Amino acid sequence: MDLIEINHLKTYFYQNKGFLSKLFGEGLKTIHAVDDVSLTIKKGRTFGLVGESGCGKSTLGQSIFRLVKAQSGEILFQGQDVLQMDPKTLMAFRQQAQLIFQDQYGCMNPRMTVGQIIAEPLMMREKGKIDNQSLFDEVIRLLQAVNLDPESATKFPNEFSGGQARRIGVARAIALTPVFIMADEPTSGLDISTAATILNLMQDLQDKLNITYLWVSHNLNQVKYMSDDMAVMYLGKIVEMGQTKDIFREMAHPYTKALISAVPQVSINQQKETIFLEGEIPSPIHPPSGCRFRTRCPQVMKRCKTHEPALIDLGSGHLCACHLHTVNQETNN
Amino acid sequence: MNTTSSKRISDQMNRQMSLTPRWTETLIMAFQSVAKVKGGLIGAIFISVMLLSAICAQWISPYDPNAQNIIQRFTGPGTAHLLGTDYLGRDILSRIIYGCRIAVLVAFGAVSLSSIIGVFLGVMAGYNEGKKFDYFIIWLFDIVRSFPQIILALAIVAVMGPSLVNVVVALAFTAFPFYGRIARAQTLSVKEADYVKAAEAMGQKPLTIILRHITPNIMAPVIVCLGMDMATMIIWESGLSFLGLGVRPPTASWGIMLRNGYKYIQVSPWMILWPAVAIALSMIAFSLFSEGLRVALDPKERER
Amino acid sequence: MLKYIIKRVLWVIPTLLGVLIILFSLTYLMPGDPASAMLGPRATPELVEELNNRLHLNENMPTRLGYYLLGVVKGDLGTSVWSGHSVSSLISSSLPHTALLAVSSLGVAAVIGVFLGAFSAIRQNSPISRFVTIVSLLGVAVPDFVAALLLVLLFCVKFPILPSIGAGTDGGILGIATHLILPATALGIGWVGYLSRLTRESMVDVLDSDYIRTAKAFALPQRSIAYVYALKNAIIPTITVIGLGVGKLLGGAVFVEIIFNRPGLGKMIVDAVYARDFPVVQGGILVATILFVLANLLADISYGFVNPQIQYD
Amino acid sequence: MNKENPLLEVSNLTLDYRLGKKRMRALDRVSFQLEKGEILGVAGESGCGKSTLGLSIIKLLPKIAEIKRGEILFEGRDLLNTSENDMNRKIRGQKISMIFQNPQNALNPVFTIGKQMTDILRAQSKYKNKKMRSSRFFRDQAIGRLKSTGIADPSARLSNYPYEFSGGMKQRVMIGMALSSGTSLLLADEATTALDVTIEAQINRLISDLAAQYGTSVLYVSHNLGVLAELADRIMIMYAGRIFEMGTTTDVFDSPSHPYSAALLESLPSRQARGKRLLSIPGIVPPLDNLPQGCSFHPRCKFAEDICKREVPPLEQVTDGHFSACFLDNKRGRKRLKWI
Amino acid sequence: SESAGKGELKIAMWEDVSTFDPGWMTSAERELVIMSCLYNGLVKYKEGTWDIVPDLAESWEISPDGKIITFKLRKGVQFHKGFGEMTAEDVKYSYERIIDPAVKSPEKGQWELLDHVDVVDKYTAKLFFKSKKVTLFTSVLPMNTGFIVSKKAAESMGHEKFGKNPVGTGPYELASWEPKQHVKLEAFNKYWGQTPKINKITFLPIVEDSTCETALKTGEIQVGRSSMITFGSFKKDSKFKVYSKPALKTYWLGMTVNKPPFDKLELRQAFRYAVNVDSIVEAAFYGTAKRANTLLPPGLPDYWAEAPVYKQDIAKAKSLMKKAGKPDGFTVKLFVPANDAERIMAEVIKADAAKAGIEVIIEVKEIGAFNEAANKGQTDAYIQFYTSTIDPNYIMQWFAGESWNPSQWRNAEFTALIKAGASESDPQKRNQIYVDAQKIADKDAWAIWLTHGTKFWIAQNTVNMGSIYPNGRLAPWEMSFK
Ligand SMILES: Nc1ncnc2c1ncn2[C@@H]1O[C@H](COP(=O)(O)OP(=O)(O)OP(=O)(O)O)[C@@H](O)[C@H]1O
Ligand SMILES: Nc1ncnc2c1ncn2[C@@H]1O[C@H](COP(=O)(O)OP(=O)(O)OP(=O)(O)O)[C@@H](O)[C@H]1O
Ligand SMILES: [Mg+2]
Ligand SMILES: [Mg+2]
Repeated sequence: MDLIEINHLKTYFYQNKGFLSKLFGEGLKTIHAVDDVSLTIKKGRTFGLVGESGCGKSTLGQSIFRLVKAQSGEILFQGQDVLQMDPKTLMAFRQQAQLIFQDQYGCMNPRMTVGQIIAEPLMMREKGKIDNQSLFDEVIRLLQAVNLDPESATKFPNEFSGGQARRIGVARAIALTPVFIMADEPTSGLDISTAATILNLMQDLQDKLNITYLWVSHNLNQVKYMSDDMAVMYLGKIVEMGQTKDIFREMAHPYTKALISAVPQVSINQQKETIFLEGEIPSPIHPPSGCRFRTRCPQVMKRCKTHEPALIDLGSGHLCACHLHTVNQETNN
Repeated sequence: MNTTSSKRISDQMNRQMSLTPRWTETLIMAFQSVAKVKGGLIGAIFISVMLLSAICAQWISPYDPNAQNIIQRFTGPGTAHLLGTDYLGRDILSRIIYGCRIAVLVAFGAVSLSSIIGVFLGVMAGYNEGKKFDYFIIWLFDIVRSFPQIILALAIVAVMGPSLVNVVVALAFTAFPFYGRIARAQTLSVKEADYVKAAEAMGQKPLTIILRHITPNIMAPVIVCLGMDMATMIIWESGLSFLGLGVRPPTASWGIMLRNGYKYIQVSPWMILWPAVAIALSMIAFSLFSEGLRVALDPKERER
Repeated sequence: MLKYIIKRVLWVIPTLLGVLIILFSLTYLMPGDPASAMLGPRATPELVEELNNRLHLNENMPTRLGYYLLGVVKGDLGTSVWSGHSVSSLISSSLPHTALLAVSSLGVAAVIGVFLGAFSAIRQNSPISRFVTIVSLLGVAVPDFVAALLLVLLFCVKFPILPSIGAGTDGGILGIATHLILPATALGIGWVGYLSRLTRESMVDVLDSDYIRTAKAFALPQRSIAYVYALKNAIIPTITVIGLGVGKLLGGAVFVEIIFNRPGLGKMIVDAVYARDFPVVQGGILVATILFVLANLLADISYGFVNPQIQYD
Repeated sequence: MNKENPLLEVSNLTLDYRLGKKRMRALDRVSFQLEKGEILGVAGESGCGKSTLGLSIIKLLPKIAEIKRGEILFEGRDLLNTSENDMNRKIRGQKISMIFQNPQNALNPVFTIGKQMTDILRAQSKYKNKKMRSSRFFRDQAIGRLKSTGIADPSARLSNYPYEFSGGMKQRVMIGMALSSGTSLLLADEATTALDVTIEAQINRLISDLAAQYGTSVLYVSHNLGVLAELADRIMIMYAGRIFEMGTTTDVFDSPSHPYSAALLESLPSRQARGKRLLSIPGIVPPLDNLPQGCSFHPRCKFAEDICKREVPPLEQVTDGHFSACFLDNKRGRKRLKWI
Repeated sequence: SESAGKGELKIAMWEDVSTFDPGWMTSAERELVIMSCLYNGLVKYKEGTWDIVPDLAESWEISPDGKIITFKLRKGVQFHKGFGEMTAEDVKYSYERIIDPAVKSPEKGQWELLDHVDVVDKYTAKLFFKSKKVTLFTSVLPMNTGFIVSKKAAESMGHEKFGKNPVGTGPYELASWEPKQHVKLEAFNKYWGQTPKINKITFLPIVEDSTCETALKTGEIQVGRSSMITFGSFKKDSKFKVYSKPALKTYWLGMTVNKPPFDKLELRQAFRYAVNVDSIVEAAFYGTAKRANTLLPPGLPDYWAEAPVYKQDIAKAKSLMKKAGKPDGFTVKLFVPANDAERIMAEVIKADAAKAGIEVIIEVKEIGAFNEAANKGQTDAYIQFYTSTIDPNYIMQWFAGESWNPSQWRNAEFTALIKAGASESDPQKRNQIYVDAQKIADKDAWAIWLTHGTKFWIAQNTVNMGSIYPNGRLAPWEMSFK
């Protein structure tokens, strides 16, 4: 069953929005952060989203919550379009869906105690119906659920280590027992061992509460480990999507290949050929014409410059947007 | 977990759980941390003394500040009058103490008035970045900031007439855009912070977000600015009074005392010295204090 | 960069428009009838009438504002109610004195302050460093007009060795210079302290920064690290402060000019305030404000040159 | 390789940071050698002293750092007793280069990339051959450096300011400056953390080329064990200021001898099948100003015994060239250690 | 310190001049000294006295009814700046323009009795009056509106320009005027009388007394003033010489009689008993001035020498207050101009009045605001001074009229007396009239007379000050360096 279905989502950012720039008619610089993305996330499963820094992963995730304004498209959550929701429904949706932010400290108000931070969503939902004692009990329960000391409730975020702070973020996210959580690089900036704790915790929660995850990361190993389905993004577009095991077994897109080949492996016995990509990552303000990856693609062809490849099914839901495959299909037909 | 510690945490949380931002605690913490900074303590003590003499002027000053004794005018420092008397035979020490009251009144009055208005407008503008309201507020700030501050204050007092209230209003008017600018700039960065997004993602209302999440987090630089501004306001009150455009005589104000000292500079130079010393001490106090505040509130500095 | 400058300059126009509106509305704050307030008690009804006509005081508010703006644009700031001189002629005779005072005090203070600050940051714990601490404390403790009074007390009353009044325009260069010493010192001493402390602080920060560590790691010459690589960064906050400082300086000039009976802009404004000569007050403040705005503009532009990462909006 | 005369020999380096009354022991009796052309990978949890080690070699420690004892011999010269002047003229930027951890602030924000690069190149050549060269010469050289790190259109980029570069590009500028063929020791402190995997791979290839072609030795700090596995000849695992394990990459990664290294490797998701639990070491890294008695890892160690709580285990050779600081090793012999 | 060359004398004045056109002059204190350097009238006060002697007129003839006066003018008198010889045309022009309604001179009142001036010949002018102007010779002709301006210059320039470029016949001509900075005069080399000994005189506007004192000490000016208190120290200093004269002015505390509380005579009297005038004057004038007991200054012929001297008497004040139904005291708003002497007096008055249970609220106003407020009777009480001429009518007329009468005190009897006095030329009768008027004012108790002040100058003893008029006005053309 699909929990979330995203259709043709576009999210742009505008630079130069100041008064004088407007007066000057300086062209608005448009950052095509998410450009025509469609995907579906199945209930109870983990959907991995990988891609280079700045390719629009976080933006995609935040668009789902309407934290950034989407340009067009639709985001169906249990069949309802998030982008069209009235404030009340939006609030109800936001209680069922939660966010774990990329920056574990930045997402906590530094002037609130951890207790307040975790209690905030509860108080929001109950609006005075809850008395302090049960609120307190609930906070303690949540802290214990993420393996934190109850004493933590009275401390401030900056008194915690990175891993602990991240766990507070998790506790807040699960406070309202959401059905969906977007985890935005939940292990970035953490030590290997601490990261492992978080991964274990998140898996446990999924097992217990049947939560659906949108797992954003640029660590392919982690996505391989965590996710059932995954998508690879490049410069605001999805270039490959499908079941994780399919993709790691049979990478279809040259970018995916390069990405996976570049992932360092600790087991040194495993011989591998790293594909080196030449050239700069193009700017999302002026993305290249045709296929966006063509400027760095080792297998670039003539038509890549003029035609934008569409996502096509290579069988069993393994999608890829590359002319190498469109050509194959055309010849097949 | 044993019950006593559970009770303790629960109590502590109960206190912290209230929805209002923790202003008082933040303030107390700020003062505590100021005291830890080198010099900050001295500043804090000085300011406490000033506040004390402002509040308790009637009990601690040896004489009525307006009691005249023409016979005894222009006496130098001595046992009867510790700092001497002025041109009407009034006790200078008592007048300095009462002048402290004016200085403190003006400083706190003008600074709180201007910071409240400035922060309010600044936060509102920042939160509505890019809208017409924002542009209007920026414009307003820039206009008022274009004037040399004291000259604008002088003009306002000149048209409204010199009085304590008018001085406070005029000084506050010249200073509010500075708070507004700080508040707006801070708001712009704070409102992009993930914790604001997190609150939004939870479905918090804009007003709650402004009060709970934005305002408390923009206050650090505002508070630092408050400290420095108090000093400035004291100087300007004295300056305006010196020009005869401040509080009205015979009210004891350091500026008026300076003016009188200047008039009798040939006969009785110490008359100029005492208010100058009072101003200098309060300047040092406030600058030490605000320096302490700055260090205490700046996490980067605290690490040093 | 050019775009930044143009934007920055253009922004001055609406700002100045607002300044004019505020100055204009000041007359509305005045209690009572402005004409008789300006003319004083001896005013005959005819005189009041005449002044009302001359200043368009009988018109409605927008029309008056229109007349006022039109006049300013044409460079006509009105005439002094008191002496009948055109305000612009009064300003042009007083402005040079203030400008000279401002430039000599702030300019000298800036050069000395930045040098002292940078030097004491590089040689921490040297005598210069202690000197800077003392000067900056003094500068904080003694506001300019108090400093002016103390200087008068010391150099004109106790030891009358320096001139106490006027601008010394009769005495040639030497006269002008001797008449500048005390007022410029009164205005400048605080700035030396403030700027040296500011420069020292930011210099210490900069010297501690990662990019200076980079420069050291690649063994750039010591001197060029200190005086080229570090100073350019350290001077950035100083520039803004100097720009803003012009406003404070013009304010301070009011007091210093009064105390030293120096026929500058500040004294002109205050005298006019005493005499309720409102066209002069308005004109004087307008010019002071324009000066301040220009100084800020200049500071911002040079700031833009020093700090490339600037965007104006 | 000349075993008797290593390029760099650090022995018993012990260093404190003084913070008020606190004394934080950031390095504790660190000893190791680095051969010519060798890449030594340094790994360990955040805050264990990796950067401090690099900074003490190039002698750019912050003021509050205080070297308590130890020796750093570089090409036989005692660096700790080399004057600042000599460091500048002969060592820094000439023989030893460093890529700093945080690229965000490593470039001066108010000068163009070109000016900063040419200034550095000029300083280098001034000390090297004393011959005055034209600005053009340095410019071309700078362009070459940028190109080698994969920055597109380098000549146009020279007139950019640092803020116009992304974090990764700044990092590459730094790398470009440090990767000079004359350098005999490169200290790379998390040189590629700001970069994307694809570019990271490219840079790492450059570094290994340098070592292979010019015999540059590299001290390569990273917490990405995968990168180290691919790049380094030898690995050094640090914990709370101490070296816990050191040996060839194969030795350390295939048969870790110290419980800490073993645990680290087992927490990597790449080694686990989907769904299987990852190892996470309980507890946290102890604060450096308050280290536990004995082995600093013992409170978190599954295998800790009484002796671990009392005595500090010395760094001892387990097998040839494979060192470990654990009392267990002696008992266990050469078997691969498994945590779970 | 710098010392001016032999040829240049620097004199401090209070404020800048507003205009050099004598028909528009607004402040006698400030400008008359400079004006009399630039202009001559038909007659003048002999230096150092109030005696009227010929100036531009060599002689004159008065018709028996006093309505027609014929002046014979001095020949060969040259105007400054090459504007030619002074003739009867200039006399006609100078006086007639003041009464010309189109010209709107603020000093029109001085000449309102003038009908017209006839030019008999080049050196003879005939003045026709509607009725006899008694004070013509004593306070009009030798004063500002009596000065002769060059018709040619004034007509061609217009009032505004002429005000900045005066053309008179006086011993000095204007060299330069930098507003707010200085007025420079230079000896007029074609002056008909004796050429002054000092070639250049600079008048510097110095607002603050203490600035002036400092400038005297540093030698930046040679002639100046000081505050009363510092006066003593100059007196002792051998480098300076001090010249003092009783001033011809009156300070008083006025009470607004047309509204509470001072609409009650008893309360006005109570207030008069509540204050101690002697200590007030002592505080403000440091013993340099005497108390006043009536409106007119003692130097005037019509001075009321037997005026009652009110001493402080709190008991009496309280009983008066009880009678008026205010036994517990009342509140008085006292407006004071922002001058030192007045301010000090107000502060002492406040303290005195408190003893009788009267609360005084002092409001210090800048002079413009003060005048406006006081003139509209907006205040309960005020402190002010008016300057007098030697003609008592000049100072007394204001209390008989509508304008400049801040106490709003109107007394028909008083008004009638003042009117009568203005046209009475018999000194005996005049004296009776004015003393009676002063008695009425005293009876109504609308004022507490405070002092007449003093006027003094401090000069470096290198300067020979020449004559000084009885009211302290200088005659710079008689000055010289020793
Ligand atoms: N608030 C914003 N305003 C303007 N541009 C933005 C904003 N947020 C993101 N962008 C731009 O949109 C693009 C996508 O950013 P996004 O944060 O989604 O990337 P990401 O894939 O999450 O990268 P990372 O891995 O570094 O987190 C980037 O070019 C970024 O600069
Ligand atoms: N300038 C400094 N002042 C005080 N303490 C410092 C300073 N630099 C480093 N330390 C402390 O010394 C210890 C070692 O720091 P170091 O930077 O060498 O760690 P690291 O291994 O490089 O960590 P990371 O992986 O986070 O870069 C840390 O605990 C750190 O807190
Ligand atoms: Mg992201
Ligand atoms: Mg590090």
